[in-house]
Amino acid sequence: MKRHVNLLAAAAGLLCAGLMGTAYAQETPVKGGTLNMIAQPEPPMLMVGLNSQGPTLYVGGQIYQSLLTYGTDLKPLPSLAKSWTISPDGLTYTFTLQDNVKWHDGKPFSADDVIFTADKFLRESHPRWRLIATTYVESITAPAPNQVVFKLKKPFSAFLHAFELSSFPIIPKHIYDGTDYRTNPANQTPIGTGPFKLKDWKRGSYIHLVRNEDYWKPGKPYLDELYFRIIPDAASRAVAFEKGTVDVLRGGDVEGFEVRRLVKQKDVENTTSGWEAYAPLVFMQMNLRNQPFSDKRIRQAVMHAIDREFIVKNIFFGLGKVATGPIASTTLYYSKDVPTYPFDMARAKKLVTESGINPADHPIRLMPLPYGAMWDRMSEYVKQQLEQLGFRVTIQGTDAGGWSQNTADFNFDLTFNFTYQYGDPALGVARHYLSSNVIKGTPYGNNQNYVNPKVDELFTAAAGAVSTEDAARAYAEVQKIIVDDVALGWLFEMHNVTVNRKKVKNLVTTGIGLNQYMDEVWISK
Amino acid sequence: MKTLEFAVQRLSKAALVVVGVVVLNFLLIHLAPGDPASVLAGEAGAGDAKFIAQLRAQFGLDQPLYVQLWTYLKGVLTGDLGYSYRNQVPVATLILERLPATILLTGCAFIFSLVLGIALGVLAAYRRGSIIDSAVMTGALIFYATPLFWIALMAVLVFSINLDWLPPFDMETIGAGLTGWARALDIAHHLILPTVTLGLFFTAIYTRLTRASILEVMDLDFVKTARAKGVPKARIIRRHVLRNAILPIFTFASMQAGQLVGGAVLTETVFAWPGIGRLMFDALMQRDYPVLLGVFLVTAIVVVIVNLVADLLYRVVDPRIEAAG
Amino acid sequence: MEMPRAPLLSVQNLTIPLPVGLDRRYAVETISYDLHAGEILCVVGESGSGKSMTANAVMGLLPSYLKPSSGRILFRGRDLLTMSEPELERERGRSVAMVFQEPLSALNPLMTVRDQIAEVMEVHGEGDAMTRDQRVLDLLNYVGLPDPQILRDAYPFRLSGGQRQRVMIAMALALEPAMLIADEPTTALDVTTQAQILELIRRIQRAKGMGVMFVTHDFGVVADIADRVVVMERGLVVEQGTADEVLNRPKHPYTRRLIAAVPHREAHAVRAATGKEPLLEVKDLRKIYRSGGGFFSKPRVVNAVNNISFTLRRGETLGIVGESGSGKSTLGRCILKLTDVDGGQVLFRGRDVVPLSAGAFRPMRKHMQMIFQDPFASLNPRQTIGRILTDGPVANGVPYNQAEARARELLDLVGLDASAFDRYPHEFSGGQRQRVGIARALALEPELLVADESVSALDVSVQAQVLELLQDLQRRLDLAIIFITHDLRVAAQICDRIAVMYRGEIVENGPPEQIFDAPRHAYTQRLIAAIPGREWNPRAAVIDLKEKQR
Amino acid sequence: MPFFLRFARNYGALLGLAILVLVVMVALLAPLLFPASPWQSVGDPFLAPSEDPSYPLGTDMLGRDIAAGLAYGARVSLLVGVVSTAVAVVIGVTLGALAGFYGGRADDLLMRFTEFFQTIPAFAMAVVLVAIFSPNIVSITLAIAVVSWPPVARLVRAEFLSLRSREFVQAAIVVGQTGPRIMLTQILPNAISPIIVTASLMVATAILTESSLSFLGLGDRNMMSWGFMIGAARTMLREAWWMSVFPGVAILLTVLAINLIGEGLNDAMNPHLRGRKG
Repeated sequence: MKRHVNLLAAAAGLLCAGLMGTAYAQETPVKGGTLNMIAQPEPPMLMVGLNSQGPTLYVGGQIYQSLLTYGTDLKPLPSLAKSWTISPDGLTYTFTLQDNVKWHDGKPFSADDVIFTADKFLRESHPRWRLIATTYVESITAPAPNQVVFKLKKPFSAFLHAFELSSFPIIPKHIYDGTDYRTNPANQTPIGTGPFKLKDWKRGSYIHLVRNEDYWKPGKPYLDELYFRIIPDAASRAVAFEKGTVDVLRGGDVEGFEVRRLVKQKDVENTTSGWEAYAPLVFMQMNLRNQPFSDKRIRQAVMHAIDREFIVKNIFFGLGKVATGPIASTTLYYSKDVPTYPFDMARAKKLVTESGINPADHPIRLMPLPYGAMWDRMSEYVKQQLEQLGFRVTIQGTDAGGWSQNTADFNFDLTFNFTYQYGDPALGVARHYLSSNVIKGTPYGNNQNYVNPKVDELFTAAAGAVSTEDAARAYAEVQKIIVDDVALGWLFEMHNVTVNRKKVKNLVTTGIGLNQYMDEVWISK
Repeated sequence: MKTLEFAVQRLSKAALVVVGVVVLNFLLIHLAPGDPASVLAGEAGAGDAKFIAQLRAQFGLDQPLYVQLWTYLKGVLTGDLGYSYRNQVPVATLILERLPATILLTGCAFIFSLVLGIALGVLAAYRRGSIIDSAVMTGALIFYATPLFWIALMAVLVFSINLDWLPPFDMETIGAGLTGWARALDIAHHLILPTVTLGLFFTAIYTRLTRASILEVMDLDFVKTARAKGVPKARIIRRHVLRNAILPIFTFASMQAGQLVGGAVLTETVFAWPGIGRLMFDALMQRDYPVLLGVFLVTAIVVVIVNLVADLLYRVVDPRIEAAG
Repeated sequence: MEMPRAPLLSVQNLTIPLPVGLDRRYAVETISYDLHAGEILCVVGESGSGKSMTANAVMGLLPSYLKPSSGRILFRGRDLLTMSEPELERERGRSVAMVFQEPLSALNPLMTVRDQIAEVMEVHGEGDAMTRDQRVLDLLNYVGLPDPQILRDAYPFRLSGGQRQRVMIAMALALEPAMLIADEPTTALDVTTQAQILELIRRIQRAKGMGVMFVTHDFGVVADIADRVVVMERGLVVEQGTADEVLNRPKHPYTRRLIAAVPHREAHAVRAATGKEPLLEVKDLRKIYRSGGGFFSKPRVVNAVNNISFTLRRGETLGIVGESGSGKSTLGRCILKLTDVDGGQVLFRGRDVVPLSAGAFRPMRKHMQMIFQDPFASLNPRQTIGRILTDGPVANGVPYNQAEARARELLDLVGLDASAFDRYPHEFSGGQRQRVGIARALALEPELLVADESVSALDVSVQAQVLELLQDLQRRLDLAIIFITHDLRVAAQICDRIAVMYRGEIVENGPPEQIFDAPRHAYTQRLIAAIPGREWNPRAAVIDLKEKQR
Repeated sequence: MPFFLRFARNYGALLGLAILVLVVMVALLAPLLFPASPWQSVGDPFLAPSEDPSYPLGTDMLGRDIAAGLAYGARVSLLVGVVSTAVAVVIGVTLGALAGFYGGRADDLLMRFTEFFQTIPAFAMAVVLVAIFSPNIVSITLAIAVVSWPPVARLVRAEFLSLRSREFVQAAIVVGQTGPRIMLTQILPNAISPIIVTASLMVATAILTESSLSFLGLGDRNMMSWGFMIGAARTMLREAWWMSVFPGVAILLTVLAINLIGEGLNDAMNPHLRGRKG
């Protein structure tokens, strides 16, 4: 009975969509309207220079802007930088800035702000930029008010990919220079150059942004208001979309199976595009310091024991693609030519036997990533699979704090994590494998203690390559080695689905998806 | 003892309780494993030891525990509840922003459960042994045994999703720009489900207590006196039994006020209610200790105030208390 | 309308069955008696005799599990048992009123005196607010309450026991009912207050010509107040007649037994205890109770025991007599160190026990034992009699076998069957339990016994037996006894000397003859005058019985 | 024994006892009834009840048997309920007994301490304790115990306070028994029935609390529990109602049964209250 109704509704929806499609195929953007979205979880702050969590970037991305943005093919696109040039030796990068850009408080934006951001603010507060700046950057200068020049100490093939919003948001010098960045009251009243300004933020309820009338792109943005609503319960978020309270669901806003259901509604469209710059890759992290995971054969056995297709299909509701190695298939320098680990329990058991390790002697603590139901299911699944190999697995539940701390302190046997790749392996991939990155205190480094001088060498060579071909060759080789070593247990590439009402136009246009400022987005009436 | 004097004495005792609660919580929370600095560093995308040390120093986490406690207590005395590591806002601001929502929710649930519970309890006691009595008491037993979160889920399923009568979450229609009465009505509309869900468990408790209390009072001698005077049953219940029976319910209810906040953690999560219950849970998950402590402090103060008011009211209603001191 | 000679109330063949499983089938069985206008009918009996049952049946106040199965209760010729609830409600308060035993619990604690009295008139549609108010004042005046203007707005807890009972009576009189039922109305009161209330009831009864049904267990009260008497035993009326007939020429053996057991002062030979060494010397003993008190108010201070001194010798019985609040029980507790002492000395065999710590005093406890008031509360319901009797000796280092043998001896000594050893307290009657309590005290072979109201909770016949047992034991074991009681008659019966306590002090001290015949202190005089049934000599009534016993 | 007769006359209590016996049996026999681990995927995901006769209550999103989950969940619920109550009763009885028996300053101190715990909302405190000491069966049990002892302490204190002045206790002092001995042999046995009644109701509350914690994701991740099942299924309420309905009913029935038994015990242990029941 119910199925019939659904079919009818779907048919009607299709019909309507068809009609509307023909009627409005060539429509032009209209001004006005309110776009409702969800910020999940509620961001602690909107100052993207100090916090680069997903929700912060999602909301803060409408307020702050970076020098560059990236297409779905990861090609750099202009943002606050109008154009750029690279010297042939790969050591000098010159950016020309947009004209007539003003901060939300009316002060003009200039090259000084970029230099302050790069040399002071981010160098102090942004761990990734700090690493790049100290390793590669020789000097940053402004030959003209609308020009910024970065001189490098040595070539860095990924440099042009380091100017994305989460890596390099431009900070207003006149507000932050000379202050304690973290306690600056302006963190609560963010001042950016973006198309929208913060109107009010009712904590626990919503964040309200309004159109920036002085925006530097004439006639933009189209929208009047943005609401980011705080809805802590996943099921409630799905209901909110269904009832039309919100127009857009970002990947992760609702559970996978809800996505499956919601995209079938009429007037709804969805895309997995918009995550190319991040390309989140999910992996198991096995602590290589101790037995049994210090043994490569055990790690390989684990890979064979886990049906990654099952995980993608049944736990993540098809929202993903089995990973072949450390680099996501959408990231630059991805190579398919690596050893594979098909699901094969017999082979897994054989590898355990070959290793000579008695699994019962090595109880394993499995620490799930505390990010919600699907991650919990995955832990439960992995536990079952490993127990079939004879291991005794205990799930050690923690909250986000406990997880970060245990991982950062190397206090784990087996855990999960996922990594953003930021377009270029030098930015998001190498950090998990370089022996120099075995550092206590952060959960996002080489916490598993993978040490291989050959790999270190190849990563360094690739990053310092001046030509793309050199870099590609080095990356291809390193992928082979790492995959054979099972430095991490790569599970799958996450496909985050953006779901939106069809009336919302131009929503996902770049490789950073919804973090892209929405000055081109409009709502049809 | 005069009421004023009683109030002063009771206040000083209350202050002691609040301080005790603060110290207890402070020690408890700081004994726990889990370092807020590393959580924060983790969230910043990555972090190295130097960065974390810098954060620890900034938040005073490198100080010995007793120094931290002393600093905190000094702050509390001057109304400074500390600074939220994560939200980069003073804790007091954060809590004051959220408190009204929780007070509205728990207050409504409190009144709802008390009024309905007492009414049902009186009804059941008055009709003791009848079908009405059995129905009311069975209902009370069932709601007493049903998990709060489960009722919440079922209520959303039935009243929001299937019937579409009531909004399933939020405190008001966001962006509707309502003002005045329209806004109040809108909030009231949103308030129904969470209030009823949170209140049902307590309604069940009060129903059972009221019935038991009334039956107990009905066994007392003065009820016999009233009957011997020729007072009809309905009037006996109204004039003699009810007042005597309900006083202990009020006392109990005031002691339960704190438990409502506990229930609010669940209710606010399911109904996206922007209150301190959820703030507490979020703060806990993020190791945002100052917020956690602040929420407990404020809750303790609210509970203590409710108890105080209940005590004062009790003195007004029951003439015996003042004499007994 | 009515026939002049017809009784006001006529109970005819009333039978009320008890729920199955109790020790007897009927609460009352085919009982009949009449109450005429203008007379006081006393229904007297021991506990469980069913004496209150008819009173409650008349008012329709029986608990729901009791329903009369046969018989009639005719009030002015109409059967109350067949009346509907609304009809009964009309009669209650208007034609029949009732006064209860415990005036504190019988008054609503949350209503003022005025509201509670006015309510009677209100529910019967009598007068308006103004006239009712005036009537309340008149009534309060009439029952002799001081300052009615102020008192009417007081809550019951503010009043003394006697005042509360007066309020109850005022309430009962509000609509001038033809009949008043008083169910043990003076039992919870002190003897002097009791005398006043009895006097009040008599006065009102005479003035209004009411018929009064007065339920009591106390033959002294009966002697003071009754026109006619109904004696009940285990649900049956065993004898009825005029007060003179029943009190002075009782026919039924049960009545005779009861009357014989009424404590009465009789000359008994003063034993020569004077020559012996003092066992216990109390010097300037003081105990102060402090209550309340805060930052602003001074605590309330009560001198419960104020500079009390006396000496007690082996084989001697000292009676401590006083009304509630006189400090007599506190004195007993001070001597046994059950409570702290604020000053003075308690010399036991010459050694001051006051400064001793609880631990240091514990070994001395076996010499000083206590018999408690309530036979139901003084035995641990979860322990067998054997356990109760052996716990003490075992705690004092006696091997269990020895303690057990001694316990069995003691059971015999206090007149209980040896099988009691393995049974639990609830299997015994009040009197038997009190015997266990005595055996427990004796198990430690004490030299001093403190008996705190030890027979007050017992029915007279049982009381007499227990008193006899005590006297007997004292003679045989040469015990010193401090006998604390509110009942002068009891004290007079067994004590060698009596000390009268009033507000924490001993106001008079001497042999019973002196206290009774020549009381010197005004308070003692009041106390003696208030003893119910002073004019009546129960011994004379049952002289033949007594003689038969001897 | 009149106690059992009195208890048996209460049909509600008998019903409760029957349900509880059933739950206990299922919990004990879980490994026999369901030899596979409740975490093991055994069938297709999202099988509705009776869709496949092997899984009469259906399967969850990973194809795990709901019935097996219920059986193993019963173990956790009962274990946590009983053990946490036992711990709470031990703490509460100890503190309450000391406060009530010795009175004075000890009483003041202990009761003020109790008040601290009572001022903090119990559930909120349990959440915090479990979260900061990382969720596992021990921390959950202890956390529930830590938040539920104050009412026991108050009850026991009140009982001891009133029993202390009873004559048989005075008699025990007079015959020279020591304080601890009096507390244990004289007072405690007489205070035991309200403690038992309270404890039985606390077991029910503890089961509710455990399920609420699991629902919030603060359960022991290695043990199947009813609250966890509901928490995991809540987002799929519409697609797979059976995943949350059955564990919810299991909690409801168990808690209801224990409450009924508690009331039955109360009536049977306090016979003077019998007249009050309808």
